[in-house]
Amino acid sequence: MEDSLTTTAGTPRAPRVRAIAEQHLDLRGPLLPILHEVVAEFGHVDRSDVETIADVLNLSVAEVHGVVSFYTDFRTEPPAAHHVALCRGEACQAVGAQALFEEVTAQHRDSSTVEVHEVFCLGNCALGPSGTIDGRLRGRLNAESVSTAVAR
Amino acid sequence: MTTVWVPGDAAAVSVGADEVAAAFEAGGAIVRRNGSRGMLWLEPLVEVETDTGREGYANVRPTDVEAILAGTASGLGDLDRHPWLAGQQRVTFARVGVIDPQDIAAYEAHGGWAGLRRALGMSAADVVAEVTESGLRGRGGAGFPAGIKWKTVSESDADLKFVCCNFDEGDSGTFADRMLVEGDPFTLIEGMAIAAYAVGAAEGYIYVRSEYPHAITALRRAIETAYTHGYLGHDVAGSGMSFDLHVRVGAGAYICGEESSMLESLEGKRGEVRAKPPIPAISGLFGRPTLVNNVLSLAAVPMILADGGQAYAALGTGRSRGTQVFQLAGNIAQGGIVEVPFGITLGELVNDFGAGTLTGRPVRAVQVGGPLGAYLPPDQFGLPMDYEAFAEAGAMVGHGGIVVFDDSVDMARMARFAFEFCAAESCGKCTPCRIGSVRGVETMDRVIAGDDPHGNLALIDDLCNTMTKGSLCAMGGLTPMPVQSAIRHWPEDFIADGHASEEARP
Amino acid sequence: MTAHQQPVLPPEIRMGNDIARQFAHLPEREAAEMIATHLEKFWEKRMLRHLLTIADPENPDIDPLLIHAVSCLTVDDVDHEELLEPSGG
Amino acid sequence: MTTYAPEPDLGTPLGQGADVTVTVDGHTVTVPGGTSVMRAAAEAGVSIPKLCATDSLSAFGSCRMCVVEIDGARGTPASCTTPCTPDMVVSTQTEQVTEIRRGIVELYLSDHPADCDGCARGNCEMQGLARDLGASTVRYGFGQRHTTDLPDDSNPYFDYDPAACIVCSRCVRACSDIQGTFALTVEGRGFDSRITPGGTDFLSSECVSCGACVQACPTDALVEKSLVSLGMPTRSVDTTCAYCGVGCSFRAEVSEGGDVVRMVPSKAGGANEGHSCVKGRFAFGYASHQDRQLKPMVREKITDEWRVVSWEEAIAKVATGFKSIQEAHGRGAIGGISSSRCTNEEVYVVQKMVRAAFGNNNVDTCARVCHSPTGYGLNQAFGTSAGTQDFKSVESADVVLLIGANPTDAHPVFASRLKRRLRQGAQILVADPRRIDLVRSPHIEAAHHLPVLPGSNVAFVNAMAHTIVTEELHDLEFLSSRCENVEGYLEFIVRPENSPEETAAITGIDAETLRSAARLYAGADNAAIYYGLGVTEHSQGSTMVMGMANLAMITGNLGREGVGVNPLRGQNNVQGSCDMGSFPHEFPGYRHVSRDDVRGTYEALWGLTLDAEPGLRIPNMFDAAITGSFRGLFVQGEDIAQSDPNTQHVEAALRAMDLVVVQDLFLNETARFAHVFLPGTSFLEKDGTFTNAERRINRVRPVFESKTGKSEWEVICEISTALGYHMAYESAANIMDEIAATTPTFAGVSFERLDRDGSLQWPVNEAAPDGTPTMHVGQFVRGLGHLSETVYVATTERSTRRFPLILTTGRILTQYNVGAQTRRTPNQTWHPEDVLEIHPADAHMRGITSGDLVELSSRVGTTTLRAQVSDRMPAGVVYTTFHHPVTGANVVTTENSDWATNCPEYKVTAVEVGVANSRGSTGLHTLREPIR
Repeated sequence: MEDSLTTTAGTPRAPRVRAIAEQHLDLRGPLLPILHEVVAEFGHVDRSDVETIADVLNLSVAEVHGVVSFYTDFRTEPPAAHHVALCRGEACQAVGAQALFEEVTAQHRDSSTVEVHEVFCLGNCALGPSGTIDGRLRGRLNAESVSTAVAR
Repeated sequence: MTTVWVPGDAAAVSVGADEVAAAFEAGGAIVRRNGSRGMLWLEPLVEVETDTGREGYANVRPTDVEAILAGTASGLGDLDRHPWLAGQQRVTFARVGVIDPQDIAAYEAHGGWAGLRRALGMSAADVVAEVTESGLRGRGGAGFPAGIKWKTVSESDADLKFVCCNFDEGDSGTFADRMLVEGDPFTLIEGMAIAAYAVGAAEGYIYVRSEYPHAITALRRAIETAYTHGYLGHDVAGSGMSFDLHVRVGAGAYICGEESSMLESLEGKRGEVRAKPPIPAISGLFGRPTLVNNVLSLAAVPMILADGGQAYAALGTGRSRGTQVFQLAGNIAQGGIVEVPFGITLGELVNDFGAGTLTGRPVRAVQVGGPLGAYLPPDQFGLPMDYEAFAEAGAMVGHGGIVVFDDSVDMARMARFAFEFCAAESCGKCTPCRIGSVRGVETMDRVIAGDDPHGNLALIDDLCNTMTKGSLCAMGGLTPMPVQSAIRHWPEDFIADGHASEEARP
Repeated sequence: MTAHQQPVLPPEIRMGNDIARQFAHLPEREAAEMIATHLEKFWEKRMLRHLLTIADPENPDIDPLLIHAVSCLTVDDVDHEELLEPSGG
Repeated sequence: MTTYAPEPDLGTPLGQGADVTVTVDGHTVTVPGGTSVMRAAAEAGVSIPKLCATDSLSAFGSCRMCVVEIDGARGTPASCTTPCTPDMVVSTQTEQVTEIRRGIVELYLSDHPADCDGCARGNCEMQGLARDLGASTVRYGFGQRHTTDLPDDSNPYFDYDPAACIVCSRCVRACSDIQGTFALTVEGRGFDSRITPGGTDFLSSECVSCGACVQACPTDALVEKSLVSLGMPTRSVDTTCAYCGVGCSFRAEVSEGGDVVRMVPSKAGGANEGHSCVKGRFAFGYASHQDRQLKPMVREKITDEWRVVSWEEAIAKVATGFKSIQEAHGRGAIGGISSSRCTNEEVYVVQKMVRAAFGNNNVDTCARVCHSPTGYGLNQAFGTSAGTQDFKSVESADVVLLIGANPTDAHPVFASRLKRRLRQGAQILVADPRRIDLVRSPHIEAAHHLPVLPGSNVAFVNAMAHTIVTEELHDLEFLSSRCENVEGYLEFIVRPENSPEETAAITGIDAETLRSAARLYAGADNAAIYYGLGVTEHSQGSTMVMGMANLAMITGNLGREGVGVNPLRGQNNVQGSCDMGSFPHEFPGYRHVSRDDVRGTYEALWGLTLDAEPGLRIPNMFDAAITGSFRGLFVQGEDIAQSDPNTQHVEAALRAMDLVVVQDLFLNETARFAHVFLPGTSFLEKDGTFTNAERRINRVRPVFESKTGKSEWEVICEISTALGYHMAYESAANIMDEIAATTPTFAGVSFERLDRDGSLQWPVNEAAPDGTPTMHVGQFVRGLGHLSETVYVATTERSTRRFPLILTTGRILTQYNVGAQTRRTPNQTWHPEDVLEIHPADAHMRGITSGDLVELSSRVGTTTLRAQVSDRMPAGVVYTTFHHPVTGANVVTTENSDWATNCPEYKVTAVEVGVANSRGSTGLHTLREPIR
């Protein structure tokens, strides 16, 4: 995939990742902030990024790999165009989140442009079912309002 | 020109507050953004400044703006006198929803920095003593006396110490930390500065879950402002004390709300739970003595220092002193924040403040204290909110989250979900939690399918015993609590004949 | 491969020169005595004898200090007292 | 030899605090404070079930099998992570904890292959616990498995089967905490957690195949391939590794059929404390390799075919040949070379044969070409020829100055210890032309890399000392009380020509960097110097050793833990072979042949008169062979035709001799020039002792009978006897008794004592009955430490227009020296050929890219090898290893040597490099000619 080697601006990926990592070197325990920034810029963490970051931080590749694989935020595949995350926490389940999740998941099962994930709690537990659609928090969701928001 | 307050709180925004704010601006009003009053069922809850107070308007949509500005819409009256708020005793949340969270002058005008100033004039040991006297217990869930923890860190000898704020509020049904930070971030900053002074820490970290982008933005802005105004940095409030405060963002791992796993994550590692001892107060972040407290614990500190530990201790019941910020969530008519002294009953919270379910159907179950907390039936509504009383009832107050379910809930599904959540969020370090959670889901599936339900419930009981007694941390250790409470109180949901076998009853 | 090789000195001269250069910073007499002691302590007698026969003062490839040291050698009458120190190798 | 039982595992390390007394299941036990309840129980003889705990690692607390009840404490804490507190009362076998343990085992079994009863290991700790707890049924039915990954068999020595893995992380922790490589991690989280070498297979990962993970694994997930193919061992023998000078202790575990199943590092081993490297742990297969020549052979001319003969015939030929040479050309026309690969006892009898039966002192050892300057230099400075510390000492060092050594490749087990200390916060200064791994690798970063140019070591060490003295960082108290020639030295060292600024052009080290390094070294509470052949193999190797001794003396860094001057010896018994008198000027214990008292001792015991004059050193033997006065050579276990410099010269010398006798495992390069080949024994057949770099005398015990029918010392005795000097011993122990009786530093050493105590560090005598871990405490062996004026004298080997680059040589982790052993093992997988490392600018200028075949030429020879462009190299310097005879790196090295000891100047050769095919070469070959 093209963005595994270059940034959207066409600059090579590895030097950019190196620069990101180096910018964080004065922090204590800089790995998570670096990975966040790589995901923010490139959408995912590539294997080559793991190697670059390990080199800058003087960690082993295995260690960085282990950290990346622990946290759900550090995805290793490029994201789809639209991202729906629906809460399956108890508070949202109390107002129908489970059915909503199943319906929306089924609706986009074969979609290449919309990916649906579960999350556990967005801190919006009095206004459930909650979710984020392309990163934006929404409350009192139903299948219709999810569709409208995705289409927007 | 009319001044209107439109909450910038994530919950309000999630139901259209930004669009409403834009409409007010377009309509020529001066728009100010406050935190949420915590009356979430009314969001977006807009307040219009009048000579007599701030007139509230509930569930405002952009199309309502014209009428509100024209004075033709019907409002809720002066919000400060609204019975739902008037029935509370807001200490930690005193400023939330009232002021512009980023307005440091307003913060000071509403009593901000008084606690810090007083603390800086005292010896560190006296500050610790004040916190001890307040009876404050950790609001993150465990309820450990804050004073003891502070004292341990303050007496640990090290070249560098840390104060860490656990803002990884991952329990479903809890959102008080988020609302406090979004609605009054300087309170947390002040609390951390006081804590740093008391224990001798030079650096602080706030570990925020990445699911809280609004809070992260609010916190970063407020920290920058606090630096500009000299409340952080090399000379805190002119005292000569040096304190740097950093925000660190989690990455989608519930377990990082467990303090040792949070420390691992802050160090840039896999968020695996550490075995104790050593306790973080002696060997915490990067092996240094570290004070780890929850947002609400630290946010209570400025008031404790400003008004004295005794004033705080005067509130509450038994060994549960001060106020607790309860969060009403799930299937509830009036969901939101209720800050009251400990001792209020569960029923008062659910029925009086919460007004029953949103669907209007009878309440069947309430889960208190997050995904690891027990499910309680309405016949336990007389329980006072008190750490010890809850523990005695096989339940826990936890972080004060209360999730209400109506009579459509299938408790076997909820018990299964407890295992499923544990399987999804276990760090995987200890065996009972790592494997037990998945076996719990599988076994509960067999129960639900009617496959030897008695035998499988007996197996679940054995599994719960292994997890409770064998797990390394509360994740595996407490997952049995919702499971076993559900089986205990609603056996009919597990066994077709409506009766769980005797041996399966915990 | 021999095409690369430089004119080869007899090994005793090459090694003797190497030793001599290590002592060049000292006053000549002291240096010569120390070189001679080293040679007697570590060199086999036939090497010392060979060195004596080829140490031609006119030979520009021989370090003059080595020539001086050779004159201090008492090949057939090594002073054993000097050699009693343990040495390593 | 013992029947097979795994080494006991006490669960966690001991604590280090003040003693506490606790009661475990009614047994009272006293342990150091900080000791876990689990360990205390083990000390009291109570075994608590455990899976994630092992006594080589700190407690982790993940398996939860070890829960116990403690009076007055809440719940059921894990005994591994719970420290003992005074008067604690612990119950380890209550119904409650048994129930929890059964529940956990049932969970493990539910995620484990159903057929795991048949696993190769046979001592799977998990299965054992399940049996003990009677927890064999799994009520959970057919559920998910944590992984469906297939086994990874990419590593040549061990397999990883994720399905059998219980995710206890012992392997991950062993890799990080013990080995310090961090090649393993847990991937995923929760139930999905699985162990991976960083998301790839083992062979392509960062793994260095040290075996620590295999050692740590409690199940069959990580298991030696040999265990799968040979089955469980039935007996074990404690012995010592025969690779580098670290001298790791191993248990050789042997199958029913007599094959070595695996080498397991011993926790009791003083040098390794349970750790190992890829060579010692796995690369022992050469001992049974088909290439081994097991029968004596002779031939008249080196162009003849070999003829297998009886031992009697071979020995008779050796004796007759040597006698006739002596008759024709004199007593001094023959000599012998002993081997640092061989045992102390074997080396001792070789030097005895030369001195007594040959009647001369023409005995030398392969230490000549590696650490002879250490012997000379340390002897001059301190009065004895050995490193000052034990390896454990590094655990107390605050600053380590590493010079000309690459321990992660050449001394891996010591490197792991050093890295652990560095991770604890000690600092390291690396003086090496190459950017070696210790300059920067995961969790290790040198305070300074000092890229000292080959040949400039003395200028460098003088600049360090100059800085320390002129900045008044030196320890005047130590100097005045413990050293001599202080004024002379200080006057010398403060001269401007020794300043960092003046020497920068010589050393290539920036003056400010050097000053900063000097301050760090001088300012440390404990600063230690470790060094290798990058110090000794120079024209000023001996001077440099004295320079380092000076540095330690002026800063007072001698005579206690954590300090000192420490050579990292190349071979397993370099120290021992030097100790055993195999130098032409010294008897055992470093005593000059001219000493009448010493000669008197041996003359009385051996019953003859001994030569009082030094004999020939190895290079002198070659020179004398070429001039015709040296005509017969006995070579034991050293492949001089591959390992010694200037191969053409060595070969010419060998060709010139009338009788060359080679005793070795294999028909090596030297054997091409031999007339008699005597088969040698591998370390698995030897009975004796090796002495490692920390002067530790370790037992080597036979794992199987000699494949040649004789011990090597027996062969030497027979040759000696055939030559007319009767030599006989009952056993190797008997030889050690003679060594002890005649060598003061070995006075207290005997096999009996070693078998009882494990190992001893010499001197072992009346003054130090239990040996001497740290030398020169209070005073030096020679009395006052001697400060030498170490004047820098440039080598004559300089880069020229024709040979503009400098070649330096070294080792790589998986191969060993001339490769005779490792090339005959799967270690070839990692390093199948020698490569030439070259700086990108030098490569670019010559049109060289990585992988190209290049010609490497010096003024003495040319060879061909593959290039690897590497920014680890400084510009102007190229590097290669000498593990492969096909490369023959020594074809290009020269006759230059250390002025004092004639140790070859391997580390500095002026060379030129060019793409091979551009000069008409066609492939990878050497210019060495076939014999016929």
